[in-house]
Amino acid sequence: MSTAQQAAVDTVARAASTPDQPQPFRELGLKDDEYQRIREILGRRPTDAELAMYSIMWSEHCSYKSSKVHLAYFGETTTDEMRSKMLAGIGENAGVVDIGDGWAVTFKVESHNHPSYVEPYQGAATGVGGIVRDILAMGARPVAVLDQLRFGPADAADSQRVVPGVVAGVAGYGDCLGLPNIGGEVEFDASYAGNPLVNAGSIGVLRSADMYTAHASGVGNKVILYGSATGLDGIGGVSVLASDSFAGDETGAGRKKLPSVQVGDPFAEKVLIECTLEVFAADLVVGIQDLGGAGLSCATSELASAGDGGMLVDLDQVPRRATGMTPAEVLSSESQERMCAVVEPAKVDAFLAVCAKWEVPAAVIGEVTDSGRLVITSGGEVVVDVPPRTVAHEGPVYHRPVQRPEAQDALQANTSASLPRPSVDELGGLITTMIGSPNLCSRDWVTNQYDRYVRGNTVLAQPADAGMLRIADDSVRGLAMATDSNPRFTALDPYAGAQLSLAEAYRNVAMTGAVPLAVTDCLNFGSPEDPGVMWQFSQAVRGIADGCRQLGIPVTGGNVSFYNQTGTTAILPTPVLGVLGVIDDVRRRVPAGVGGAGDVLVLLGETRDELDGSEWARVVHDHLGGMPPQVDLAAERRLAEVVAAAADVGLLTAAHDLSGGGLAQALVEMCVIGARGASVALPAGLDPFVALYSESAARAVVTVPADRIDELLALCADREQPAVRLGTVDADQRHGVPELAIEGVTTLSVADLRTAWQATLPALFG
Amino acid sequence: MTARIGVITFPGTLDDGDAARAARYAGAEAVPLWHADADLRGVDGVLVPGGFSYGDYLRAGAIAAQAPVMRSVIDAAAGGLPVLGICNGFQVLCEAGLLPGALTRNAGLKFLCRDQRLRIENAGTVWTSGYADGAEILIPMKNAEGRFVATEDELDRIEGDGLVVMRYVGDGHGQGNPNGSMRDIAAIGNPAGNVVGLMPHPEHAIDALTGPGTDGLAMFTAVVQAISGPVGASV
Amino acid sequence: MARVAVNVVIKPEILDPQGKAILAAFGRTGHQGVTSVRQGKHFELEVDDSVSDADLEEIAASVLANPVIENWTVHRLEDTDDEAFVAEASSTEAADA
Amino acid sequence: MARVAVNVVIKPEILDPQGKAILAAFGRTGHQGVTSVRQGKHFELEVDDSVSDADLEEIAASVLANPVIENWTVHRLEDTDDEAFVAEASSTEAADA
Ligand SMILES: Nc1ncnc2c1ncn2[C@@H]1O[C@H](COP(=O)(O)OP(=O)(O)O)[C@@H](O)[C@H]1O
Ligand SMILES: [Mg+2]
Repeated sequence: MSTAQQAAVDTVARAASTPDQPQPFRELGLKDDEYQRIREILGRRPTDAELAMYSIMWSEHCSYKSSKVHLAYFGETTTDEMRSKMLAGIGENAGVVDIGDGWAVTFKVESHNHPSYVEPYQGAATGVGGIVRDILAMGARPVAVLDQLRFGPADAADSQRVVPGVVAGVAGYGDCLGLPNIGGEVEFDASYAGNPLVNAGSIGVLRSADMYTAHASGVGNKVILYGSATGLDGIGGVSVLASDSFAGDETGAGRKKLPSVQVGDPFAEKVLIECTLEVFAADLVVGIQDLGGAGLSCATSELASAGDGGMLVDLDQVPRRATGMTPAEVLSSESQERMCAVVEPAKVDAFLAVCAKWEVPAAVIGEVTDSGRLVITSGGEVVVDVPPRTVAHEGPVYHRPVQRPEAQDALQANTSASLPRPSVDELGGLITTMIGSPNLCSRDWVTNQYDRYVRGNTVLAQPADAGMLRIADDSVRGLAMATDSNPRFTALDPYAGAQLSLAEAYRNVAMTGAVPLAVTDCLNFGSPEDPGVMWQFSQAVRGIADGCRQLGIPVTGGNVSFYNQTGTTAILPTPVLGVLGVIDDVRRRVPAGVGGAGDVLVLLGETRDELDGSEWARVVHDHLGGMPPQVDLAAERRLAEVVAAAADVGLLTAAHDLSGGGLAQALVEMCVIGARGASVALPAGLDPFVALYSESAARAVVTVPADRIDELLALCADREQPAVRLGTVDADQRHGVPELAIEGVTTLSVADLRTAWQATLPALFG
Repeated sequence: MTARIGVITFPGTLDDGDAARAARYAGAEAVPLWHADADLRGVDGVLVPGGFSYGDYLRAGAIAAQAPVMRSVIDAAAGGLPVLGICNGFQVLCEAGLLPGALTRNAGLKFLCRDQRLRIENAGTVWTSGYADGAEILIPMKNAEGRFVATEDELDRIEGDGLVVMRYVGDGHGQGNPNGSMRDIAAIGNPAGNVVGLMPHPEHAIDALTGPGTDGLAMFTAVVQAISGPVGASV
Repeated sequence: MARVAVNVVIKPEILDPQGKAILAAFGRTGHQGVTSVRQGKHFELEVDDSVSDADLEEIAASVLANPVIENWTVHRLEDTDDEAFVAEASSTEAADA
Repeated sequence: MARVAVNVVIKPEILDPQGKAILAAFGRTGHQGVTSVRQGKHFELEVDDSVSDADLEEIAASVLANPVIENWTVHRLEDTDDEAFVAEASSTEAADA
């Protein structure tokens, strides 16, 4: 380091003696009053490094300053009974639930939206990397990933750049990590054109006794930073500190343009995972934290404030791959594939030996103190001296204005009632059009790029209502997970739409025979500074929390992503809900494809004339208005219990929920997946179009062996579950090929349906 | 005597647990082998599993082929030790010079995961003796660099010597040659028939619960039988 | 007709995982004298005479490289250029190996 | 200390699907003048003075390229070589894009 650079390092002593030195806090995103609060907390101006830490940790992304007051409602609505299986909840890296037999599961979904627009491949890849480290930090072995993707119109020019890049990024990282991808979503809508949503989820399995949390306890314990070296990547905004007058040299000025994009190194993460699991197994760790969005700023302040309250860190010990980094840059670097562990002094050598075995760089960078302060030195001088809680947990809290938008009434009044509906003659053609539309067509162009087999425990993956994993080789216990969001319904009524999204994920899990247990969310919205967006947000949170209470399953964690907008136009409100379920015996799983020849198809649930916000309205009329389908969570619960009970006694050969595209979509998918035909008569008393395309919730189609149909109907009658026979899975092929025959409507060959369903994405994206 | 099958782990190996499970399903004891350790621990056969060793950053399998354990595998293979390379393991065996040709980026330029139909072209290797010549099997494949290439002369020699062990077959959506492999080659062997490499994953088709069927199991039982003698294997 | 080489490398401040892994491999295989490795892409184009230098620059920036994370150079090759490469191995010995 | 560039390209008789895909992309984006594209790898090494040309050849043949399917060239770069590029974008315009 040159003397010029050394002189430029802003120390605590220098800050105390130069109280009036101007600081670029606004450029770093801090408001005037926030900067004043930092000065009050410290009793002086912050150093460059402190300013960097506070500005990142007090950002919307890290501090949840706009959402906090609303998210508190999750806690208020979680009953003790709901909490009973929860080992870790909101506030930890990821929620953990007990699934019995001494096993626990941790799961979470996070957004990586903005980076994925700038650099689709790396943005998506590092999104997967980040969520997997969250899961690892709970002490769990990551066992699966899921991804929820939303793009602009499928045929838009920019989709040619964004869609293949994002999918390849999810694939490139997850496949190389050796984690099966067991589910997710793909949706296209104009509102995401300049702001795609790339959410990534992961699941981890652990013995419930082995859970870890992020805390630095035990005075004298060592803080070890391990994983990749720290570089200049992803420090975007903070480079302003190194600019012009603030760092005072020409290298600083040149760094202003550092891209805030990181390149992922999945191989480094794979060895980091194995190395971390080995130090867990050898009991070498007291507390652990992954390095994510805010790098070392976050890891050190969170570890310290959740432990004995003090920590001393020497930045000179941090392994680097760039020269001349300032303390602020080291603290805010978002270099990927790093973890921070707190280790007893006597175990440090053993810890470092495991790192050496996996060729993972590691360094002791500090130790736990009882000073109540987070003290960070660089070049022997103190550059940070702060109460860690004020950085990590006591950031600003906003009560942003909340206002139902004026246009909401008009949106709800503009129902689908006036849209021309097809005649019965037109329904056959409509089915073919609908199944080939970008939002209903097969996702296998996407999912075939993902390894669903690795680790050898995947019991269900695409195409399936939920992914399912056996939790260990020598066990038949399993877990299932599905994620869903219905942004169109949420736009029409955020409270109901969020509940419908929750209900869909819940229903998807239930279809596999698993019992829904817990929830995570990833709430993607526009700008919190827009009162209309905050109204959508607060309504959605209330809808989810109230819904979870009715379903009896807790929200264990989540993620909020604001500022998803192009110009001033926000995306459709997109609350992604992830539901985790358990199944005692994975051998009783229920697949989605129709079962054996001669099996009886049964429609469960009630169909109403509910087409506002439906896929039909979108595909045929490009229309969004009216009111979403009725929410009936008691009916959802009943449906889930009926399917679980039926699966338990081996009654079901298939089950598939009804959602986007209604009954028509479900029948096509069941035939194509099962590679069999079916003969169906639509329920009497319903208009055939409504029967096929209504998106009423709490419905499913199941298949049952013919000799057990009475058992199923009795089970339904017992529980007051509406159920009607639809028809049978064909034993003989009428015209020598499997066909889906809908009486009085149309007969379509399953091969043609398969082609129409599968051709769309390959035709668009190659 | 229980057959002892070694399973190599390189940094970045992913399907080692699956390979070990398949060995156990076939009645063998699975013995972990570590890339940095040249000791083969007296195993009777070796599985080089799938994954992304060293991230496959340079070329798939290239860095792993230089590992100490591979020096030992190369020597032992010359002495007749059964060696099976699956996916990344196949790439490692080619890079190590144990098998001819090379595996390159899929023609579709994408990672491709699907259930793949294969025809057994040579049931004479120690790994395929459980199948009949011409038999068709369905097992998963999942890779980004699975396109088998060699010069035309080399391909003629490979075919002439009967080294093609399996080919991609089938037609219709999602079947047939998945990646532009020359002459539809999915698996090849050495002239002695003790070394085989294949891109698809037989270890993921040993149990209908977690795979498309059980067509892959015979590869592992075949070698266990060859090692233990005709009556030795007990599952 | 002209032949053009475009080399694309990841910006120096951005992690190059591939170069990192190769450097580590050199360490293990006893190639101690190598102190740094960066891996990039090498393109060889044939273009007709309508393609100007400005076109080439535009092609590199918009298709071959991602300016957010990569730098590149464009270089027209003489026919006799000894950096020419496509068809010939650098030595017959190596080509036979 | 010396800087070395190694370019590795797939042998001409072997299909290069990446080059093919890029050529197709040029067609779609209206870059008609490009008639052929091959994609290979470009390595930039820093080596100390103990590393001879023969060592470099060995490094390229045994690690950086697979002689079964690839050709390569090794090229020492002068410090002032205008092909050297690691740190600089080819134009400031591009670097800001
Ligand atoms: N981005 C994705 N990643 C992984 N799996 C996906 C993705 N998108 C869709 N899938 C899978 O494809 C199948 C069909 O998806 P979808 O039709 O959205 O299911 P559903 O309507 O039941 O929610 C499911 O198994 C789903 O998990
Ligand atoms: Mg479903």
